[in-house]
Amino acid sequence: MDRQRCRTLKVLENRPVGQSEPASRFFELVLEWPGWSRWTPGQFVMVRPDWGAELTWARPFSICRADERGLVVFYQVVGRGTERLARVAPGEEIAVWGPLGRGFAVEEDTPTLLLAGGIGVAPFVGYALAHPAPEKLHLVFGHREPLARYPFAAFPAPVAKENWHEQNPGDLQSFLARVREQVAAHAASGLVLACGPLPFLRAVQAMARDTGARAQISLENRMACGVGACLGCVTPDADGHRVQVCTHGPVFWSDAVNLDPEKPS
Amino acid sequence: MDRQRCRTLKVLENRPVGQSEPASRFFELVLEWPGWSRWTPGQFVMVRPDWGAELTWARPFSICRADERGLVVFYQVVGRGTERLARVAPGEEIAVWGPLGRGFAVEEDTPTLLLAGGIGVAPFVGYALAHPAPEKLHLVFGHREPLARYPFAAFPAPVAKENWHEQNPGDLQSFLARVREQVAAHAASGLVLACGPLPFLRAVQAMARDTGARAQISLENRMACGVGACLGCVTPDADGHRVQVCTHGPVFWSDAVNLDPEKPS
Amino acid sequence: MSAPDLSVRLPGLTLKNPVLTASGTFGYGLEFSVYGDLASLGGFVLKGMSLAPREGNPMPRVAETACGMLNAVGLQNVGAEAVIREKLPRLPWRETAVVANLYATSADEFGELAVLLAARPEIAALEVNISCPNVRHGGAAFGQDPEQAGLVTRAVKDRAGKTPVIVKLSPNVTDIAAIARAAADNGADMLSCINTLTGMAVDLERRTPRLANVFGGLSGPAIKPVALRCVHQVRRAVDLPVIGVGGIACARDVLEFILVGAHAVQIGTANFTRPDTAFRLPGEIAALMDKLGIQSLDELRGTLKA
Amino acid sequence: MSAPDLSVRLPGLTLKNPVLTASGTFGYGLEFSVYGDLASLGGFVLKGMSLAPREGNPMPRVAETACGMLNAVGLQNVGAEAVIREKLPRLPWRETAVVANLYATSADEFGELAVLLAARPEIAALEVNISCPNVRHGGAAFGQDPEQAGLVTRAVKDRAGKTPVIVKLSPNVTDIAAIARAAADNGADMLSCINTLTGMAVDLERRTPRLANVFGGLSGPAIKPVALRCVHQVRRAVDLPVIGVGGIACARDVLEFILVGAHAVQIGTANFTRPDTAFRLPGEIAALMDKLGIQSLDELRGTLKA
Ligand SMILES: Cc1cc2nc3c(=O)[nH]c(=O)nc-3n(C[C@H](O)[C@H](O)[C@H](O)COP(=O)(O)OP(=O)(O)OC[C@H]3O[C@@H](n4cnc5c(N)ncnc54)[C@H](O)[C@@H]3O)c2cc1C
Ligand SMILES: Cc1cc2nc3c(=O)[nH]c(=O)nc-3n(C[C@H](O)[C@H](O)[C@H](O)COP(=O)(O)OP(=O)(O)OC[C@H]3O[C@@H](n4cnc5c(N)ncnc54)[C@H](O)[C@@H]3O)c2cc1C
Ligand SMILES: Cc1cc2nc3c(=O)[nH]c(=O)nc-3n(C[C@H](O)[C@H](O)[C@H](O)COP(=O)(O)O)c2cc1C
Ligand SMILES: Cc1cc2nc3c(=O)[nH]c(=O)nc-3n(C[C@H](O)[C@H](O)[C@H](O)COP(=O)(O)O)c2cc1C
Ligand code: FES
Ligand code: FES
Repeated sequence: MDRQRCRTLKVLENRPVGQSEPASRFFELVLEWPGWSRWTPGQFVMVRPDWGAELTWARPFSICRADERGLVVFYQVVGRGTERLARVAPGEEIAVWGPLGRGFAVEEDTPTLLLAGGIGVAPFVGYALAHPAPEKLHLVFGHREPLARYPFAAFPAPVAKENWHEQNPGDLQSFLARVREQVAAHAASGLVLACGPLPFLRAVQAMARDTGARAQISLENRMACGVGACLGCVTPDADGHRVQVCTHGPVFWSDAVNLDPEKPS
Repeated sequence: MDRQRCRTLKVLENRPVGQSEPASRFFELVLEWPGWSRWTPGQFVMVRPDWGAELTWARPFSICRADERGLVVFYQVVGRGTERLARVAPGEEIAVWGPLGRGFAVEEDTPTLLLAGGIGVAPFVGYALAHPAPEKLHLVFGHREPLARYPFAAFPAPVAKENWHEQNPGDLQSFLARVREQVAAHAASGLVLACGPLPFLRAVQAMARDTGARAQISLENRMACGVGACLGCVTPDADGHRVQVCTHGPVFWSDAVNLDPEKPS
Repeated sequence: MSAPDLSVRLPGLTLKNPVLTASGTFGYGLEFSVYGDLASLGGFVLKGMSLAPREGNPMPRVAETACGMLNAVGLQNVGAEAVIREKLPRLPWRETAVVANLYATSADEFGELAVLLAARPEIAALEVNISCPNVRHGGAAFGQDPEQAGLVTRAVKDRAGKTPVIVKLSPNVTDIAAIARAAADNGADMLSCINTLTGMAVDLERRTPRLANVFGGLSGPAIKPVALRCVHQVRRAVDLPVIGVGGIACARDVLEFILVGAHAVQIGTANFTRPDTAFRLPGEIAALMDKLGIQSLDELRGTLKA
Repeated sequence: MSAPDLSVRLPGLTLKNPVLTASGTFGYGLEFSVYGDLASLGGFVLKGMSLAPREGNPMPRVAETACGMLNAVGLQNVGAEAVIREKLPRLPWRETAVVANLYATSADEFGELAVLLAARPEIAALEVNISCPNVRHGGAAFGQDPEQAGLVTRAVKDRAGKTPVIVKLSPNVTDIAAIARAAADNGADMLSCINTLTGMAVDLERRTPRLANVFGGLSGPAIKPVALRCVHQVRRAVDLPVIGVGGIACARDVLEFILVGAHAVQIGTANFTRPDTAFRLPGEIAALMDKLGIQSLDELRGTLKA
């Protein structure tokens, strides 16, 4: 076993993407290569800068890309942890453990639909780059911020890609209609993979159920440990058992989990 | 009243002094000028970088110098707060309140002995620069680290100064002997001012008692608020009443305080 | 949108905003008057006072801990008469609520203090400290036993005349709701919670406690979850206004306590992190309410879906 | 100077070093085996188990707080029999102490659990959780009443045979020494303290508790002062070895607990801040002891000048 899976990695780059204002919310973080022997797109890492004790947990991020040049994470600043992460300078060291969890299915011969909402596009970059037949891939990407803030250009050329910029009321509906159309198109002999906000995943789950498509969705439950120990990140599976998203997921077959919000008891 | 006494000041410089290694422990911090109308050498400021909630208190530092070019603090890295302070970069903003407490007596016509131990030399820089008759000043400075790490060169030329580098066992005794000699020399018609570690201040207090010298000492009790409210920094006065060092001091006439360690009850 | 309404109606007392400062962390107010306008606060609670002057505990009395601090000041104060004589005349009591915090070692003594302070026009309310962990006699002992808590409350209330009585609860108990009920049943007009949690810190090199008193009271952001829980439990147990205290550092924290059901709050340790913290809060609260579309505190208070 | 002696002798149990991991924060050990060598630990305590499988509380179950976290997992576990069948055979129990953490809703059920687990050679000790704030029945209720605590301790001890029994104490009590004495008087071999402090957090925008269970247990560095205080009080009250738990994050923290009188410690929340925390500690403790000139833990233990 690789007992070095928790590493202290040097930051190579950490910079805002697609904008120049100081108030940037989208960042690309490049870390020195952790020397992994193996990883799967859709897996994630826990990341913890040396930020002291006030913030207790590390933060989970999808692996955006990983190769000899480095481990790349793509993140959006949404709260205290990501704010502090955005202030980390190249040369500083941060704790990283992973690759964690179960990634997306890769099926060389299957037309594969990639459904991404917002920052949920991150893991698909690595997915497309690692895929043996990228021409089988079709990305449908919905986003609110300008396209340049996301790693959209990073997809290899053979991938068919389209983006839907939600700016006006109604744009979301058009995007979801397009998603539904494409899920239906992939229902018979394709594979559907989705990553994005929970309401979006719920919609995709329903579409897959309705059309019979084989679909996988990637969940982003709040995580304290990332390794299956704290039982903080659980989601009910299809049988109603609560399973850890960090180890049983984050990628699940869409019919294997129950995404309805649990009622506080 | 000046209701702006707590200010957010920009850091102009924050750099190690007298050495080039990264493991430097002595720093000069220059802050933008707080616009004070008045301050006295020996007074201090509370300083709190934007370091989050983990470290609860600001940290007290003597005012080393203050003029239109900026507010200068000279500090030694000894723990978590000063370690974090040392990482603050120029351009960042930090909270500062002051000037606080009571500073040293300034007597234009009196030969004045400045007794400094280690980082305790800091307030005497400003004292000497502000003194109307620096030729009346005599600095006796004892230090453990190389002289270049302290602001020794910053004293104006008319000040008579001597330094005692404690490197070998016995050096401390020679230094204290010299201090005793000078206290005695200033006993009749001089003024003695001391700043440094507590055992040093105790020694000076005893010498002043023995020789009848008029002496002031600057205490460095641990402080939470700096403004007289928390009652955390108290020291027993000559009558046994516990008084706040932050407001009644930090500079006291040496016969006005009892420096014997209190027994835990 | 008009400026949100920050006022708070309490029994016998209206505050212009919910921001009070906590006893022992704001001196007699005067220490902070250069950092802001005392009259802009909802009110402030004076350092705990006793009948006779007290020198408090020996040094060291404070220690910093993770997101908090310990104190064992031991209620050093100049005594109620000196406070009345020397401090009260200097306070802007017509413009803001000045609350006296009382400490005694017996119910009778508490009664005597109440007589002295309730007679003073400067004093808007009495806060009864039955929860101080840093004194050998009385202190937390009163706050840890419903019967004792009831006796002390009654002793103060009976002698407080029209001056409202706030009983300050300790979190160092198995069942805070039981203490709250005892105080309510014996005439408390309001409750404040929480006082500090009993804690300890040590110096490994010296092999000594970091506080001369060994034990001290833990305060600061570290205890906010405990304070919120206590406010919630107390609000469900009794029908009295509660003043939330414990780890409050920003406008969001204040509104969280209101959401859980507090009428007002007290700022303690946060006064040390920046002496103008309390003065900045009313404005920051108004701005946050504006952002959240909340017009008045009444609209938010106790609306937690739980 | 020779390497410091880190070993710890406990009733019926010798640990190679004082570093155990705390129940509920280290899974069944297996989750951490890629981050270090389980056999290098003094031991580890398994996730709390009950007779029947439990699904625990609904989501959300965890919330981050200042220097700490809240959890309301509600003792989700696969049940003692499944643990025995599926987990125990995979653990390196010959090389390190594997401790079972027991939860039940009655003294009888606790007894049944004790019978099951004490019979297993893999289990070095039983830890009785009478202090969980996150379950509706039993849990903290047993730990908040000396009589109940005594009954549960007795029920487990009577059925544990030679397997040593650790009773885990709750800090959510007025008098932790009284609970400690009840456990001691009823056969506990050791005590561990503390479990979490009951706390709460809210989401201002949604106006909901951050935990579906409303209340949760506060852990992490925030509570270290309370844990140290409890260990000190318990050590003065009873003559049993105490295992310190609460906010321990580094070697210095470990030695502070030993200084106050703990025999060993458990690492909880710090396992989340970095999954190799516990594995790094024995080496870091040895290095720190070396620096301080301490040869063995016995030399340091309980030497606080207080
Ligand atoms: C498996 C996994 C992969 C992820 N991949 C990425 C990624 O590639 N890029 C990226 O930008 N983000 C990703 N996230 C989400 C990311 O972890 C959170 O945005 C981050 O933890 C927020 O930390 P914070 O301290 O800034 O926010 P906090 O201050 O903790 O919270 C700020 C706000 O964000 C919400 N929030 C915080 N954490 C989560 C979470 N885990 N899930 C949902 N909402 C949350 C809070 O409710 C709150 O409203 C991923 C999450 C998971 C579980
Ligand atoms: C009025 C006043 C003026 C001061 N002026 C200066 C100055 O000009 N330059 C300078 O370098 N330092 C000065 N100090 C001391 C300085 O405040 C402390 O070194 C600093 O607060 C330590 O913070 P820390 O977080 O790094 O240390 P911590 O992590 O808090 O403690 C590290 C070590 O330092 C000790 N320590 C911490 N605070 C104090 C304190 N207030 N007094 C004595 N020991 C302490 C602790 O016991 C511990 O051993 C002054 C202190 C006072 C009260
Ligand atoms: C230094 C200090 C002194 C205190 N003195 C008193 C006091 O005299 N009377 C009292 O009722 N509470 C006293 N307290 C408790 C505070 O009023 C408050 O209840 C507690 O600190 C929790 O709030 P916080 O976390 O905001 O500080 C004191 C607290 C501190 C930190
Ligand atoms: C997520 C989580 C789950 C826990 N589950 C249990 C449990 O099942 N049984 C138990 O006795 N204690 C449980 N605890 C309490 C810990 O074992 C420990 O007593 C507490 O967290 C304090 O230590 P810490 O501050 O180091 O985390 C749990 C704590 C956490 C954070
Ligand atoms: S994050 Fe801890 S179990 Fe998944
Ligand atoms: S530091 Fe608070 S009273 Fe002096």
